[in-house]
Amino acid sequence: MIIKKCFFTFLLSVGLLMSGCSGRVELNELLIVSAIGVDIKEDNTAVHFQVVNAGGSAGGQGGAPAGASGGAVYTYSVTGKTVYEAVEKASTILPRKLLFSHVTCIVVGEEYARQKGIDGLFDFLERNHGIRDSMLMLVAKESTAKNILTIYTPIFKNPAESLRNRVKQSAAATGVAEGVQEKEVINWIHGQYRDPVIQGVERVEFDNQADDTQNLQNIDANNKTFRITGLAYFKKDKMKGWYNTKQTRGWAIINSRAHEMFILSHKCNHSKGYVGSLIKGIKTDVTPKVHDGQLSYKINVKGKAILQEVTCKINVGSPKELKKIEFQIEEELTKELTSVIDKAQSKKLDVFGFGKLLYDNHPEMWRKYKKDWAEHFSDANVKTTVNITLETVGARVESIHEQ
Amino acid sequence: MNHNLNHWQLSLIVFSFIMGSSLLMAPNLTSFFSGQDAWISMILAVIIGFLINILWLFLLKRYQFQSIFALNELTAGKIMGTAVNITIVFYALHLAAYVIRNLSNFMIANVIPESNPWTYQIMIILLAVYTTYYGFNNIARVSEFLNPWMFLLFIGSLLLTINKFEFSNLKPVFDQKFVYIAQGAYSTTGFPFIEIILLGSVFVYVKQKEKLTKSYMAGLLWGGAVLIITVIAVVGVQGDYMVKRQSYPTYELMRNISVVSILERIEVLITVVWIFGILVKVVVCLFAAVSGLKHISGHTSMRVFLLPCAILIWSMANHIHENMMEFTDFVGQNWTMWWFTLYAVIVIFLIAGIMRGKDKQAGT
Amino acid sequence: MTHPFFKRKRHISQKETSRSEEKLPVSADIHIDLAKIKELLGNSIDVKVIEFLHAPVKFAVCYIEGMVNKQQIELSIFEPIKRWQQTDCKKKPEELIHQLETAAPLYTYRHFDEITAAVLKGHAAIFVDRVDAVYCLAIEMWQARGVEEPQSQTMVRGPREGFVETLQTNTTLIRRRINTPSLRFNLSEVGKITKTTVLIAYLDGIVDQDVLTEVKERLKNINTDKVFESGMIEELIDENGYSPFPVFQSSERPDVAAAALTEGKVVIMFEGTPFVLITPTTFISFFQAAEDYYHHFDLSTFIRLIRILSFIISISLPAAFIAFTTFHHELIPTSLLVSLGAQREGVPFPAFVEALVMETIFEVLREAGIRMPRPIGSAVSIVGAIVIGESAVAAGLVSPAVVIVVSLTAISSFVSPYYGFSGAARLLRFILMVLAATTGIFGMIFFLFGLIIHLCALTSMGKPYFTPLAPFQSGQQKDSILRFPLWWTQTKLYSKWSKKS
Amino acid sequence: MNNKAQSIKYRVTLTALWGFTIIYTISFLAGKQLFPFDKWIGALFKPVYAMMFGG
Repeated sequence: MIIKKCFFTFLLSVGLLMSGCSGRVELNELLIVSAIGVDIKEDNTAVHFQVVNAGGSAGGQGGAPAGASGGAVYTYSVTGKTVYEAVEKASTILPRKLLFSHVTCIVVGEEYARQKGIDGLFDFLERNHGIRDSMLMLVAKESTAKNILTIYTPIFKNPAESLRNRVKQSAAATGVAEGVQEKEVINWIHGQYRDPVIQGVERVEFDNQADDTQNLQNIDANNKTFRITGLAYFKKDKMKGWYNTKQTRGWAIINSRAHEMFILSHKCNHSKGYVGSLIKGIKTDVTPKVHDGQLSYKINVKGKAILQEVTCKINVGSPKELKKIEFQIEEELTKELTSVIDKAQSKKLDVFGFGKLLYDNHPEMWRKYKKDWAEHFSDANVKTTVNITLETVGARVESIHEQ
Repeated sequence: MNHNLNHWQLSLIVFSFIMGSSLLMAPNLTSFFSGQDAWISMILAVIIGFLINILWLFLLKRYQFQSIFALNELTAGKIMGTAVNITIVFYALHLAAYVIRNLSNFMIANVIPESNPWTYQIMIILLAVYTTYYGFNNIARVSEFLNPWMFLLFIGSLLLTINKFEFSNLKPVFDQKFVYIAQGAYSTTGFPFIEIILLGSVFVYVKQKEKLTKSYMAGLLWGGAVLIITVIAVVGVQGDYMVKRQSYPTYELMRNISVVSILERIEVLITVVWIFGILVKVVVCLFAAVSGLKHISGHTSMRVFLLPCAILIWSMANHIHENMMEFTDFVGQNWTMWWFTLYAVIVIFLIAGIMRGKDKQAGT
Repeated sequence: MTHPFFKRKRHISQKETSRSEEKLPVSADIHIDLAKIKELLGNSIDVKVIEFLHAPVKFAVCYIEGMVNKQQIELSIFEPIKRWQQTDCKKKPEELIHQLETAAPLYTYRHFDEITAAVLKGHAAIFVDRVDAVYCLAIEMWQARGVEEPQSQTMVRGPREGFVETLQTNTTLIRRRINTPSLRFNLSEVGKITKTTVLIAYLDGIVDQDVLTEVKERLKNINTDKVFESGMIEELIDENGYSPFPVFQSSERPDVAAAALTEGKVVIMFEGTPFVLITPTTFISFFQAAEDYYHHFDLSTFIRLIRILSFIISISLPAAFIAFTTFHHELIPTSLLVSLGAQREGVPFPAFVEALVMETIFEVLREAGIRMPRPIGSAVSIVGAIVIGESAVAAGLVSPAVVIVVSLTAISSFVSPYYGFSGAARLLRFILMVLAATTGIFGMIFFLFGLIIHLCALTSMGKPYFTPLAPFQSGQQKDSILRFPLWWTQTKLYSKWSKKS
Repeated sequence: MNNKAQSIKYRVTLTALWGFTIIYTISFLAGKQLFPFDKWIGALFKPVYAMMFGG
């Protein structure tokens, strides 16, 4: 019995020793990667790791020992044939081990997306157990990822975090709530026979000074911030072009991504001025129909509007006028929808997942169309109906312009 | 060593056994063949499993729920019976080895890749030996205490993913050919619904035999229901393409949880549920093996066999397959038939025994 | 091979050692007897023998100084006997003893071993010439502490009485709370040298007979020289020798003991200690303070949940901290991770060493706090505050987060109403820390399952320790983790409720 | 462990079990596959599987 007991104790200690604390990394042996950037560099892949300098980020904390200072983040750039090669090479220039589990976003340079295609990234990102599939994907508009990742932003010490928050904040303007996640892109390209879109990001004013910490002292914030722009559309994994803001919003509505949206209607009852409103609770319903071999889609959009601003002479108090405003908003939205649909159909890129929709509802038709889906998609007849109800006029009834 | 358990504890053991290691594997195994119709495969597997177990229980009931080892000797004669018993012992050890390998595979692939798989294997085997040492009653009590928590934890985390659920991921329904659906069901039938016949070595210790069938089936159906729900949730949230891509889709599913910023990244919780299921499964296997050996040897205690069995399980877990893909491939293709063969052999002997009137001798 | 991992062999009773003193009979000659008793008690200075060898009927009184009521000796022995001796009538020695004027019980012994035992207990032995017997008068009285508020188990609302070292007082305290004739105190004796009196208290008719016989059996099987405190007995009759969890509840509160008796438990009481043992015990009963029943049920339930939470914290918080910061960085929210990382900049030790050192320092401080002489108290607390406080952080030895973790753990470990129970948490914490430092969260899961297996395997006097959680007893859930309102169970509503289920 | 008088059956079983365990463990530690159970089982059931689902 004693032998048995000793044996099990032995086994347990062997088990513990064997693990030998393998896989154990102290916090001060780690570099928290907050964002990854990918650029093309002479046919190779340049990977940028934006890493958090914990001492600099959490500065001002009582406990932090002196000496921990410097910028909040640093960006390392490494070039390699593949992402993994770059990561491997990075280990020679990095002072600590990279921790990938807190990557919030991956920024792809426009060049890279156009020439190499984004497919090459996914395998490493998915196979690594630390990286989350749910991180944001962004394309650096007319720029490189490096330009985006080498910027010190005010308010947020960590630009990656600031980027993520910006995506959230801009949801009402661009319509794309929660951004576009990496796993969605994978699923779109490979799982749903659909052409992906990825949100774009650009520097508001290009200024080299923004790379410097000193610049944070400057009160002017515009030269050190990003702007979330329209969507970049892809054909499979190669980037093809950009949607403007209007088209982006159209895309968001069709894909039920828009939770809230600002609308500025230009026509204002024949007088000068604008009517601005916030649309909430947007519900989109897309139904495919096949009639006599002709494919058609019906897009039904419903929503509630809240009046935000009136700068022209309308009688906000009268229900009739409100109906007019509703109608104007509907018109605006329809314009946005048709604009993006036209563009997608002319480029023959199914960015809406219409193919998947057809498959869901009429799998047998889908099999028929699958071969040259791009053609069928561009020939499809798309009808849109928008139905907006003005729910409230806000905290004020009459506008100043009425008097 | 106290082996007694009541019918409620039996239900929970069956539930954990079913849910156990299949929790992480079932979505991938089914979806690999049947795509978005994986849940139909799963339902099919549960139904087949149900029928298989109903027959099994019906036959055992005719024999007053004697231990399967004793029944084999009774129905197949001394020599053949012993041969079948040795086979059962081997099956049990083999299954335990697989389950443990499965655990270490998972830990290495997803949780701590830098670590040594042996650590996890030795630890879980030690736990299994520790509880088996006290008799089956111990694991029954442990599962009685932990199961409700595990269930809550699992259901709770599933609920947290519900905001990401999209019905379009499950559409179109019945699009796959029936062969594929059946193929998806095939792998999940053996694993875990036929494996559970190892619990036949425990029935003799159940206190209220008249409630046994009902509670066993209840446990089985609950476990099956949880598996079905898991498959639906996994496919519904991630889409079948992503499920096929991932090694452990249920774990990936939990990575999607983000409700408030503190309830992010809690996927490790699902590991607790899963490891508990694995523990129960290994204990049942180990118990079946040692009680089989006890029966064969005619010894009074089963503790002597624990140590060699534990070592054998450990070396088998490492040695039987060289890498993870070979393992997955083997489980996907041969597992169900391999277990069904054992099931069929025992069932044929039992039926033959009934025809020869042997069931009257049992228990008297 | 029949004894489990953490169970050692029960004590096998050895042959009753034959008593060293021979059964010496008392002779009729008082001189021989007195010489004998002096020899037996070794002429110790506290043994007083007062001789009246010139009286018409010779007699002597023997007692131990400080253990008898001197006044009573004067009033009830000497005074009446003197009066009787002075009368003229013929006196028979046998009549002497009838002259005593006392209510104390009187025993007649004929052997010296009985007499010495009685004298040592505080009886006064009366030797009479020409009588071959010795009378022992039970007029014991010694200096005892008065009934005070219990020190180790304090409460806001509830009786302020605590047990004292005197068994007699203690039985009274229980008797006063349970006015039923079925209350029994069974006497037994433990310790070959100390011969400590042990009482087994139970309520006849309610008590679980298996437990009662088990307790008696085990007490009988003890083979030891000395017993001074209930803790020693606890270890001697414990069946799970290697488990850190106490399987006896020790309490110095008479209301707790009385409540245990009414629940059919057995209470073991000792001479010389205010702590009594309650058995059988369950795991959950260590989270139940007597006060729970004196407060409103919702508050009590809440407090019980807090106690369980703090038990979990006190076991696992440092380990969880180690596991999260060294293995599972992905589980910590990014901003927290960054700030933890900032704190760790420049800390030379791994998180495990950091936590281990701080935990050890805390344990040292705690021990010093208990042992040190009172006047030095403030000095230790000042130093302690400096050691586990700001200075250690400022010196860059540990990170502030570890200080928070360790102090939270320390505070949590004080919450349990039973001191011995938090000891289990203190020990297990270190094991868990090692596991967490080697295998991360998996080690913690491993530990958790191992712990539950262990708890499920434990028994207290043959009864499952982890009940009513496992095996699950739905009937007992009314007072386990939650405390249901008393009116649910103890008024008419209860009968309705129980009929339904 | 074996100091009690045991029946022959018990000794045979225990010896066989230990023997197999030791041989298997040694073969594992030496990296030699003496008992390729998976190959045997695979050979047995591959045809059945192929018949059911067409490879």
